[in-house]
Amino acid sequence: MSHAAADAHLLEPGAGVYHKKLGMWVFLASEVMFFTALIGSYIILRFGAAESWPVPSTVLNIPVTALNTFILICSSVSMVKAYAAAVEGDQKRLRLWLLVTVIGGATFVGVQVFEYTHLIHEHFLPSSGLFGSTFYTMTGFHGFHVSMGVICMTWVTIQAFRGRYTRENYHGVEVIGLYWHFVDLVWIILFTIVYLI
Amino acid sequence: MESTEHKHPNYMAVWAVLFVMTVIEVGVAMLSHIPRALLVLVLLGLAIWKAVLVAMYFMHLKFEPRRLLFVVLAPLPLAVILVVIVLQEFPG
Amino acid sequence: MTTAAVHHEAAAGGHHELSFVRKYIFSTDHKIIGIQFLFMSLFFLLVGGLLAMMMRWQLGYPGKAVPGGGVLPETMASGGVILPEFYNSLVTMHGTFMVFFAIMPLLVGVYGNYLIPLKIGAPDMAFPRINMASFWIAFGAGIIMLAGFFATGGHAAAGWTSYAPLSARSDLSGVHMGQVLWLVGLIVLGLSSILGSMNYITTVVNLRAPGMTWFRLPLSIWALFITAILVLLAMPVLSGALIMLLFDQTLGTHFFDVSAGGQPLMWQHLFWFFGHPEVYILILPAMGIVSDIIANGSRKPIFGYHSMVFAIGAIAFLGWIVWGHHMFQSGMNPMLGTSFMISTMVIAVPSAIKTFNWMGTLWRGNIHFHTPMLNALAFVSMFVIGGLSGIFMASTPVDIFQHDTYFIVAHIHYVLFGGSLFAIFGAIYFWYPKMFGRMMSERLGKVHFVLTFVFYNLTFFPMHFLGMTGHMRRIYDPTQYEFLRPYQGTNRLITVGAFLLLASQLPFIWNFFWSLRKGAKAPLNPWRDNGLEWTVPSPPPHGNFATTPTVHHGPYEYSSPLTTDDYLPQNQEVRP
Amino acid sequence: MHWLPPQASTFASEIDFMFWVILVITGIAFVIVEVGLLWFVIRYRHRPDRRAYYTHGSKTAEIIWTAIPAATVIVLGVWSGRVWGEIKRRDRLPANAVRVAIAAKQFEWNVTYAGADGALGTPDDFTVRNQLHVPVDRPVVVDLTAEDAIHSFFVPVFRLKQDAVPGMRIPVWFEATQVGEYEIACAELCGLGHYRMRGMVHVHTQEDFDRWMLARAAGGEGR
Repeated sequence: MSHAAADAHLLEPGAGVYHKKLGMWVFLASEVMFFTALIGSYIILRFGAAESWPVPSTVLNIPVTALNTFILICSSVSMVKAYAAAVEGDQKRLRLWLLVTVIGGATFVGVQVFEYTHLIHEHFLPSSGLFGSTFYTMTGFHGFHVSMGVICMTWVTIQAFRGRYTRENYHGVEVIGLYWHFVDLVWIILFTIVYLI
Repeated sequence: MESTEHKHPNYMAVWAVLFVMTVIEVGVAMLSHIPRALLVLVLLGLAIWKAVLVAMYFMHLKFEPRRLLFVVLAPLPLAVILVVIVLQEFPG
Repeated sequence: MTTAAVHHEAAAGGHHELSFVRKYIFSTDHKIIGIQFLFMSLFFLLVGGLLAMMMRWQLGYPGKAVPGGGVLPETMASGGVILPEFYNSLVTMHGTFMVFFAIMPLLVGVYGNYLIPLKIGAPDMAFPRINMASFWIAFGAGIIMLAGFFATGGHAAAGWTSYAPLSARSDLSGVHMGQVLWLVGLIVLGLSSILGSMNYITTVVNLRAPGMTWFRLPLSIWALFITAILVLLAMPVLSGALIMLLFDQTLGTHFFDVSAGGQPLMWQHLFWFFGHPEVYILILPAMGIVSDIIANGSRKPIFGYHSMVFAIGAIAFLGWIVWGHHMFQSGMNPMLGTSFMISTMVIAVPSAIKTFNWMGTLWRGNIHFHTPMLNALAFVSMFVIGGLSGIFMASTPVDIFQHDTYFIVAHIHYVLFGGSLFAIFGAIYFWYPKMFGRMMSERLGKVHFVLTFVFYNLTFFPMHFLGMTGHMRRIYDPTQYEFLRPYQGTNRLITVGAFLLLASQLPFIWNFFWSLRKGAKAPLNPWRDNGLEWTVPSPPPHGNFATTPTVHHGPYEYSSPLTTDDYLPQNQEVRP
Repeated sequence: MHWLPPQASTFASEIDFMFWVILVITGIAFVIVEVGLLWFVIRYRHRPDRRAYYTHGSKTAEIIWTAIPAATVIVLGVWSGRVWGEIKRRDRLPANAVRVAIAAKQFEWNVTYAGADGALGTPDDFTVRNQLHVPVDRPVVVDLTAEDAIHSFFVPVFRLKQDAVPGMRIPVWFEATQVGEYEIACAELCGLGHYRMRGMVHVHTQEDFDRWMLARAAGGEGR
């Protein structure tokens, strides 16, 4: 089977986007439901239960996390800049922005580890009531997603340095970007409902 | 192909808006004297607005075929159904 | 086309020779992966069946040693007599294996993989490597699940629904490691299912051959597509719930722990929010496959194709708002119960539509009784019983009495065995020649069918009567209760039926393995079917189609006036 | 052989009646489908000279067999909702009922009676294991709780079943109509001894019940 024949029906029926992008969006739909289970349980346990909930700022360090939020948003911007560079075929800027993104993501995870160590040191554990349970489960799984993202992003960056992505072939960058922004988006929600409310 | 269909939006402007909104959020959260219901409403509103900005511009949903929007929106009603119905169960 | 380089993984892998390992073990070919799923899930079907036999023995002959039970370790059976703790593990693992490792992979893993690309005219799945990963992840999950039997404290014993807090606290169930392995196994399986369904959805949306419009898709593909959506959105909710339960069990979190404000009922809500769509995941593909086989066997277009599609869609949509009907007696707010009851009643309608449309297909047909058709007919007649018995439990007041009795056990088995499993047998007979290039023996197939049909009914029909007496499910020894003692004869009858039912599978096993080597060579289109899969050699080569087919017709153009033959393949152009 | 157990509560006959009505309705549907299937399968079996009738369906037929089941299930639904509300709605518990509390735990039912003052939560309450004593022809409200796992309070002759959930207090009521002794079963898998979590309901005449209550409240056996 020739590639031309395979490509012919790529664009005929279908969603009008290429496979990997559609696949990633479909996967993200699934991720929405995963976080719905975790965040939904948090909402149910916190707002449905009669027991009082500790004020988050008395337990958690809001300024540090606000800074961390800022770092993650910045890495989202650098990601989208990398994508724009890839589309334009600008190899130098592509590599630069990807590197910035990887560093941003790694920093976020690092700060989270620091935050966890600090909290555990202060005896705030997953077993510390419903707040501890939900806090560590939600932020932990978000952190896990960021870590996975950093690993994949590192791989994409290495590929970029090898010159894999061109003006014609930027799909890898776009698809990992979608995942990255999604993880950012989840954090935006988590930061608000876990730390601020 | 797809890349030429739209010009890149001004990503730095989006970033600036996100930054300002985060600052506002933290600021609002630190105000202690506003009613709690209002606080929750404002914070949630800001968070959702930020999330929509990220989806629309960074994930360029705004520039994708309309059909893709179905994929993205499909889980949202389910999420709402789940949480709202189970909350009926435990009216705190 | 400038993006060709990126897409080459979706196209055929080319003609170069692959090593044995790449070709049959770590294969990215959807057909090999489908066959791998077939062997794995048939194995788990057998395991689940054997577990059921031990349960049945204990129920029919409580306190008597299982024949050959001496080989079981003392922690499971004392002198061959099953212990209550092992019985609870049997209950749990029979359900878990059958639902997650037999029926679900048989329908979605095997036929989703095998049929989707072939029937839509695609060279392979959209993501062949993810497809391979999805099989091996499921395989790993199966190993983890089996490992639980060897864990100290025995395997998980809180039922396949694992209601918290019994499943969350090892001091209540006496099981810790087994429960942890159960949870991890299901989380891993969930990942496999999510990756698989992502692949199916992308493939069906993006890889249909030219002319294969949405309303020319065979119903089997429609059903598998909708099922993939259900898996995609339901499975992660289960994963989330399982993770919380795992943390309760291992990290000391309090999600379902009342003493710290946790909510045991939240587990049930999350579980059934997944669990009800799961019920449709287990039956929709079977309905699709049966629709294909019935149209073929009747040599007639399916009756009301569009309403069949809309019925699948309606079931899938309504399936999200009926989960509470598993929880009528759970302590859930009774007002919520009423709304769940109404939506449950409504969901009976699309099932009724489908049944009548199958009958409409048979009406004025020219019915051939090949083994797949016999199994498909059994599906319709047995699914009707399962569907109708559902109405008893849907009616909230009747459910007060019937809930958690053998009535529900009968109901679930009429749907999952009488429904799904007969469809699976039909599918195996129907697509075996495509998969292996040889026919299965029709005579043995009919013997297998008749025996299975008879003993299946002998086993499960009397369970309705037991349910009427109030016989609880999941009890180790029914003779503990005075009100159940008069019905012990019925229990024994069911046990005899169950053993005969297992024995009836011997002709199938023989037929399956014997035909692999000795079966008659399959002709190109043995069932004279319209599907695109029959336009290529059996088994099809890597890449499936030599040239991408163009589709000209819907899938069920049997006995069409356009041709003198009684079938019209989807890719065959007819010039008037 | 009688399959449904004897009826010993006010709503047992109503539930059984619904059961039979649904059995008749589903029975008719069952016969129509199975006889139809069998008839078509025999009548239209393959014959060498036969050609199937080429049709894609009939709107009229489909509307009919959508509308009839839809109407039937909706009627059943509305009827069920009414009966369900009578039995299980927590804001419609009968007044002047005898109140007892049952705490389920692995693997027993602990029944707490109000004692002489007729009120629960007072010092003269007393608890009896696995024995529920109630007067005949008077509504009884049971406050159901669980101490460890989820259990399910099931009295077949009353057609009553309700899960007992840790952390929840769920009221259920019944009114016994027959004096006698009946079994209580646990209907929700609750662990190792689930199968032997058995109790008894003793339905007395009002006089017998009062006598029993006085004897126990005075500190008789079984405290």
